[in-house]
Amino acid sequence: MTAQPYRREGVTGKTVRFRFDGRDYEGLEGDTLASALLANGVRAVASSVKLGRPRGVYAAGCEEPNALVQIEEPFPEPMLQATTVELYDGLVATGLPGQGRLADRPDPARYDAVHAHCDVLVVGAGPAGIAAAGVAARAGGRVILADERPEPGGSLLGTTETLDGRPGREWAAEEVAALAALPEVRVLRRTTVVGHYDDNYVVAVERRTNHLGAAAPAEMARERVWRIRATRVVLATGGHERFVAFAGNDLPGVMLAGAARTYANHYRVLPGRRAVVFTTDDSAYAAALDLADAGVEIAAIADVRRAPGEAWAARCAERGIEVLTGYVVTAAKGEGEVSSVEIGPRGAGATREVAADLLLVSGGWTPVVHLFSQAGGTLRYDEGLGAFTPGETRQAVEAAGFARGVGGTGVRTLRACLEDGAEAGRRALAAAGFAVASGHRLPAAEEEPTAAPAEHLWLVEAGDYGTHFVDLQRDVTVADVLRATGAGLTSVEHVKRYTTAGTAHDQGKTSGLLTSGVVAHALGVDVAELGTTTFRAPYTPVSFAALAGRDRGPLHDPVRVTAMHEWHVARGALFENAGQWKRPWYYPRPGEDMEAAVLRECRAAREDVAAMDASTLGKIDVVGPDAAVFLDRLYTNMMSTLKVGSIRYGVMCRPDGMVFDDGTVIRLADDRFLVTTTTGNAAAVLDWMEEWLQTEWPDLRVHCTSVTEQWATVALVGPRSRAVLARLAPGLAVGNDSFPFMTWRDTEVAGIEARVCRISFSGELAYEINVSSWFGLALWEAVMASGEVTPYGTETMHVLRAEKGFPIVGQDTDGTVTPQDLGMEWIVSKKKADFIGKRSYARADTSRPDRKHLVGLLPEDPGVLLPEGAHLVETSALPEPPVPTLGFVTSSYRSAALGRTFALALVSGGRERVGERLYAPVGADLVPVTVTSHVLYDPEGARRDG
Amino acid sequence: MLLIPCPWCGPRDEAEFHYGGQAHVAYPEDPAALSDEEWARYLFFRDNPKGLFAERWSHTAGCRRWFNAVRDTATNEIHAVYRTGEPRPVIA
Amino acid sequence: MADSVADSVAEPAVGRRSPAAAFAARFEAASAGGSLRLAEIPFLAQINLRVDPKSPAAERIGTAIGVPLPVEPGTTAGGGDLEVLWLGPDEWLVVGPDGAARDLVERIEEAAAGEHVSVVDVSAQRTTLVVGGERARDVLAHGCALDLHPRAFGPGRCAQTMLARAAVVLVAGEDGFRLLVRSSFAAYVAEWLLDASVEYVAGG
Amino acid sequence: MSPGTQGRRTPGADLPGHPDRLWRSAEPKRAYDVVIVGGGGHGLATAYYLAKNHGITDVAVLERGWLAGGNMARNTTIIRSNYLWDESAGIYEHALKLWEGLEEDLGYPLLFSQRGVLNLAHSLQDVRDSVRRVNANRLNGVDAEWLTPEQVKEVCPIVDISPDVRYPVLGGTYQPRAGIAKHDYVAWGFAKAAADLGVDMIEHCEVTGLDVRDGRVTGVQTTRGPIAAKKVALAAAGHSSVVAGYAGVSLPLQSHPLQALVSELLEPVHPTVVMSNAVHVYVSQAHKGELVMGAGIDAANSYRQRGAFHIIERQMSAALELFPVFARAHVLRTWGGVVDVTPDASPVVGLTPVEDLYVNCGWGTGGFKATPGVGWCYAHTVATGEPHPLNAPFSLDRFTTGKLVDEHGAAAVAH
Repeated sequence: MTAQPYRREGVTGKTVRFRFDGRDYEGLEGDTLASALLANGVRAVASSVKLGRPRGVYAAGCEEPNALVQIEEPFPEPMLQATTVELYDGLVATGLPGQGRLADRPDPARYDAVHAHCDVLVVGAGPAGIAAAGVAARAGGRVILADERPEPGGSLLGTTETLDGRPGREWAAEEVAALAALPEVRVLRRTTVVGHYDDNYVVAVERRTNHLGAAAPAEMARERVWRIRATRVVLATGGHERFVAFAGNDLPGVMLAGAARTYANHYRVLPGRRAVVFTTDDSAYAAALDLADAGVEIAAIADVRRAPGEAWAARCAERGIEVLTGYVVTAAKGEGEVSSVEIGPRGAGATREVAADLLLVSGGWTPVVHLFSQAGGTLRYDEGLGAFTPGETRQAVEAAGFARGVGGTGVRTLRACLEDGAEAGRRALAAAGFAVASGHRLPAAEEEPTAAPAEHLWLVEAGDYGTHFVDLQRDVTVADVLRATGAGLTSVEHVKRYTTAGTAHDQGKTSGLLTSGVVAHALGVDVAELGTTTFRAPYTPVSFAALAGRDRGPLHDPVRVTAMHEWHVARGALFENAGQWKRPWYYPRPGEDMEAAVLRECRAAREDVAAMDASTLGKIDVVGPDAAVFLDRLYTNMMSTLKVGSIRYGVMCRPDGMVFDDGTVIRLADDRFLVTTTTGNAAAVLDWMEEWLQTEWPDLRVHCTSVTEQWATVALVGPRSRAVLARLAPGLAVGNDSFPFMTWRDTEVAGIEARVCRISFSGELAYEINVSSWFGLALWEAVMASGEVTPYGTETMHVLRAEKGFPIVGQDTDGTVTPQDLGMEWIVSKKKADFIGKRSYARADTSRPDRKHLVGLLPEDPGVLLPEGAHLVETSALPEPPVPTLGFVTSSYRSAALGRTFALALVSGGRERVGERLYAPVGADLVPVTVTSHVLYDPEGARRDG
Repeated sequence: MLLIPCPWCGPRDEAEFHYGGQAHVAYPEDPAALSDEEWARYLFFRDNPKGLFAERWSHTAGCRRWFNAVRDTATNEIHAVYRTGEPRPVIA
Repeated sequence: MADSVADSVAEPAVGRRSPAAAFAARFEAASAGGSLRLAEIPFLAQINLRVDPKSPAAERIGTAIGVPLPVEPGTTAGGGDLEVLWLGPDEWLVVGPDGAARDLVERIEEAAAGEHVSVVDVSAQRTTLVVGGERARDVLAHGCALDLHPRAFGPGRCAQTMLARAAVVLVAGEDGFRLLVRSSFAAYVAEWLLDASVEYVAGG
Repeated sequence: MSPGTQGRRTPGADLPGHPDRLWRSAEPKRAYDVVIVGGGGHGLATAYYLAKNHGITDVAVLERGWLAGGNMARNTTIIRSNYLWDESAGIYEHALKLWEGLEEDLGYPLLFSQRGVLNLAHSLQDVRDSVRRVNANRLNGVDAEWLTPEQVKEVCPIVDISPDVRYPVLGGTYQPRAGIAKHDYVAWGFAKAAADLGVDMIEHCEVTGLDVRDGRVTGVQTTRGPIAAKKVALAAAGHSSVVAGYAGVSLPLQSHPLQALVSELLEPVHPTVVMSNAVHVYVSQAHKGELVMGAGIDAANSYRQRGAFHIIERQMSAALELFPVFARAHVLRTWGGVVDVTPDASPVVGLTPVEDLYVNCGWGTGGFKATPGVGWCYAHTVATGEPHPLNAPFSLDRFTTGKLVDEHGAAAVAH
């Protein structure tokens, strides 16, 4: 291990040890992986995706196109930019050849999300952002200031500028600390605003523990998604420097001038020893001078302009730095990294080669308008800047500082940015409804030289454009762009897709405008007219896990349970997901498989007594003088004729006539009904009722209230159910005459106030006992106490009802089935003038005789169980496809009561086919089956009275 | 995530609402009197403009009231909300 | 009116179990640090009331229970041991102490005097969870999109909204928030709250 | 080269390039035999088959933006034919058969990869519906298998099939011939082939009106002037309602944003395509290595090519339930398209009440896979004035008769 040869002299700090590409290095606390690699003289960090060319650090932030790394330890993470990875002890990383690698083990980290609200959200804690936040916060606004870096300051971090006579970064740190101390201000560090959605819904991602490495506390979310709703947004997002397309502009050692300046000033690292500077504006001069101060020899400045800023030229002259005006870099040269730079007059003329290990490039600065564009804002081309700047938007958002192109020359001026930020903060807070006093004091900035106009140069002309890179990460060159335009493509979007420019990890932050410029150059049109590609969220890549947050595992979707759930769990029930509910599926005894358990449970229900937790059924209290009229309109059958004390089964359809839900309706009073729904449709039916009441029939005096969880329900089934109930409810006359089928009684069961309904979904004598769900477990335990009642689950319930031909909505129907198809002509009222769905039965297709009908199927071999979902055909041998299907099996079971297998199926013209033999292709076989009525068990209904 | 101003509860996140499609489509007075074409029109055909659209929303996670909104489907800007039964406001 | 669905049950001494009963110990542990308080308040009486706010019945009901029905959306009104939560423009939840449901239903129905109202005992439909302490807002903000700042949602405010994936009635009090959670969702919400609290509890 | 980067694979190196000549954006002529409104995949395929199968080459494809810049450029490129109903299987299987010879036919590398598509089942009803669909597919000659969770794991080892997740994988259907292709290449392949046969590609030409005289369409109004046409074929996807409205034709469509996203380039981990309608995830790994994922549609109508963020969050939590290894992959880019959805989740392809005006729309979230099939059938319909037998079931009048082809009810295969 060597000392850090490129670290500036006299720098001290806490040493951090890391490993890169299999070698151990040391860096300093505060480094990024990129700055630490540079400090150690590592030039080639990664290799390019298509051409395999070596690539080095090009930038100093999230715009980095080249230095892509794979994190190996503490936990594998694919493709990060070395420029945004904060260094920590124990970091192990490798350079990437274009593809990252996922971990092969589960990520142990925690991720979460949080909602936040503010009057003003300021994005970016550079000079403009801090000024904006300062004005808004001190006037009492609720302010969120978010910045992607570990420390505030933005562009100040890379310069040697002073404010109020001290280094700009110190001012930034103190001012932001002061703001953070205000009660209504939240400062989010390491937080990138990645998306700007409708109505100022702004999404940011905070990286909370990455920089701690293995020391990250497990209970702390590694990344946090901030879902911010802001009254106003100020985008103080600054700018990204762009480069110029010339030969070899991808070689390690070529670097954006502003980035080099940041490495020298902020990270105290020299990105090289001897540099050539290639610029199109004044900004690179400051970089050159700072680097010279830091000890980098500036071999020459090639300025494409004839007239650079005079003050800058003078300062260079003072230091003996050669400034070549009207010059361009024609090539960066070297084996694997820059060793010399070829420069020459623009256009034509003798070139010369200058020895250098560093080539600083500034092709101008592009305002970061991603979020503004995402917010739906238009962009306009600014001639002075040579870039697109924010235009109009309907959202309450504005850009400030360099993000707005302040200055208009492409060179950021500190004082203008501070003032612009303060103005934006004032406007934003006033628009949010605050009275804002003027007179916020801004720190004093040094006098800055007046910038000379920039010249917008996209590419250095040459004969061969094979190494004039436009998108470094996607290995797209000017030659590729020319090939695309040569193929006939005239839109930037097409060229992007033809070449893949702008689609990489950096999403074209440095290359987007350059691509437009080169395309415009190739087509001979104006960049302004050509436009740019669309800016899409996220601004920087976001981990999948951060987006998933805590909605994982058991919290992925609510698990809904009944009051009796603990009992089912304790009894070893297996559960079925029924929507969000967990319902007991069956209760296997030791050694039993599902088939044995279900046959046993069925037998108990048919021959003895069994009970099911039916609490999940939806229950809706429908009350009002017009309740009966209302239900008559919703159900296909008549509900207004139902007597108080009685119960009726009903079917609801959609206006298209297809079955939507079914259940029972209990009449509690003249003006009061209790409606039950299927488990899955409880919410949908309540919404359905409210929709019709509120939007179509506001004249009906009806109120609906969900009472699904008010009640716990036990279905007590079987010939001995009456005896069990009689014992539990001594006050209830349980005889068939005093408590007939399809009636209900209020009573006490096991000492608990209860409503008992005599209804049956199995054809057996059965009761549903309803109690307050607080007593659900108590009731269940009382029912089970004697040990004579067999608990059963949904599978047995399905078998029992199928034996009776009762359909299950969603299993025996699929949204294309009418009540008539189900053999329920009897439930479709002929008397009512209208009900929802009625008109549709007169349509051509709903009256076809060959519609699919619900029928029973008996496999000729009574031991053969048809798969649910098997289809039916007419012939005993399959012809070549396509073979028309006659229908399919919706339910299929082994029946203890029938002593054989059976199925329900929807079969074309099925009721006319009863007695016919059909065939079900199952695997390679054709299983012969006989069509029967769908009611297979006790068709006379002899058992329901016990 | 739109911020939808419920006429009762005030602005709430879109996720609290259920969308109900085009507003002011009344259930026919007498469906039996309609031709199949007219009935099909009621069942399946709804306006789908690019621009201002009067539509229904229900604040299902809040007050459970249905109401109408005029929204620009090209920009998602909500120009007005109004209660069921009220006429569609004129948007300049 | 014949017997009401609403009739609350009698109060046998044993056998009642509240939906979040199994979480009592974990709530207590999470509350030990002092920065957060999680608890269930079981068995509160809750009556869902639907009535036209402009009707004489609405006024009579307010008088009968001693609390005028709050008509400003998202507000609560209290009096004695009762609190009335605005749920919708013609819908309220009357919350009272354990055991008060039957009496409340009777008083309200009597006051309605045959006018079209809906009075439903929903005491067991939802249970009440307390989220209090200085980190209460932080915990809720992980799953609640409402602005819970005291300026926007201070004491006296209530809202039906979502907490993570569950519908809740959220009530702001002087000492924190109460969440009225559907019974079948109680375990989910409890697990969610405990999970959301991990960082705050660990950090003290 | 540095020691760290030498000798490594360059994963982008083996991708095919594009031809040096694609098409030249044409100036509109005053009149055409056929004007196709919409230069997306369907419009381009229709133009190609009009020229190739029917010898009709006096055709203009009008595109309001850049060619194939709508849903064709925004979809997740899944190709399969395992639809539930016979009518759907007919047209999608026809398309899949064309896909199998399309690279050769167009002379363009489409990166068509028959890596199979898995549709996962997460509930007992999902299982029933899936088995029903597999059996229907087999009768229709569509390759389909039902896989147990263990077999799912064999096909795609990164799927979490443990029973402990919230909605465990109970199995899945698998169509081995299904797969993906590169959407831009497909569009450009059709565009180049059609242009080579004489079709005019007219970009940045928005149709602003349809000329209808005596119940017959006679031409279109555009931002680049009027263009007369003997026949006009609409293929405008999400904007179909708007364009058809110019001729007074209403369509049973609602337009919604649909989102998709990609990750960074990753080493191969995902060998097939996995779709899970129950939890709204569909994901594949494209040729360069990026994960391509689709999300659900926004509930509300909108023509903004931008969806809401919570849809992405929801989708991602579902995706990580299935694929825990994706945790630290990154979303590079999300985008949205505008899809036109019909009441039965099946398309409308055929004649309209206006003579010589044809419509092809309502493909919702599933239009890409149908591209060659519908191009073929729609070209037949336009050329002959009669629906091709494969698109006849998808006529507008099914909404009147009630003979819908409901593809979201039982099979939940909306994508």
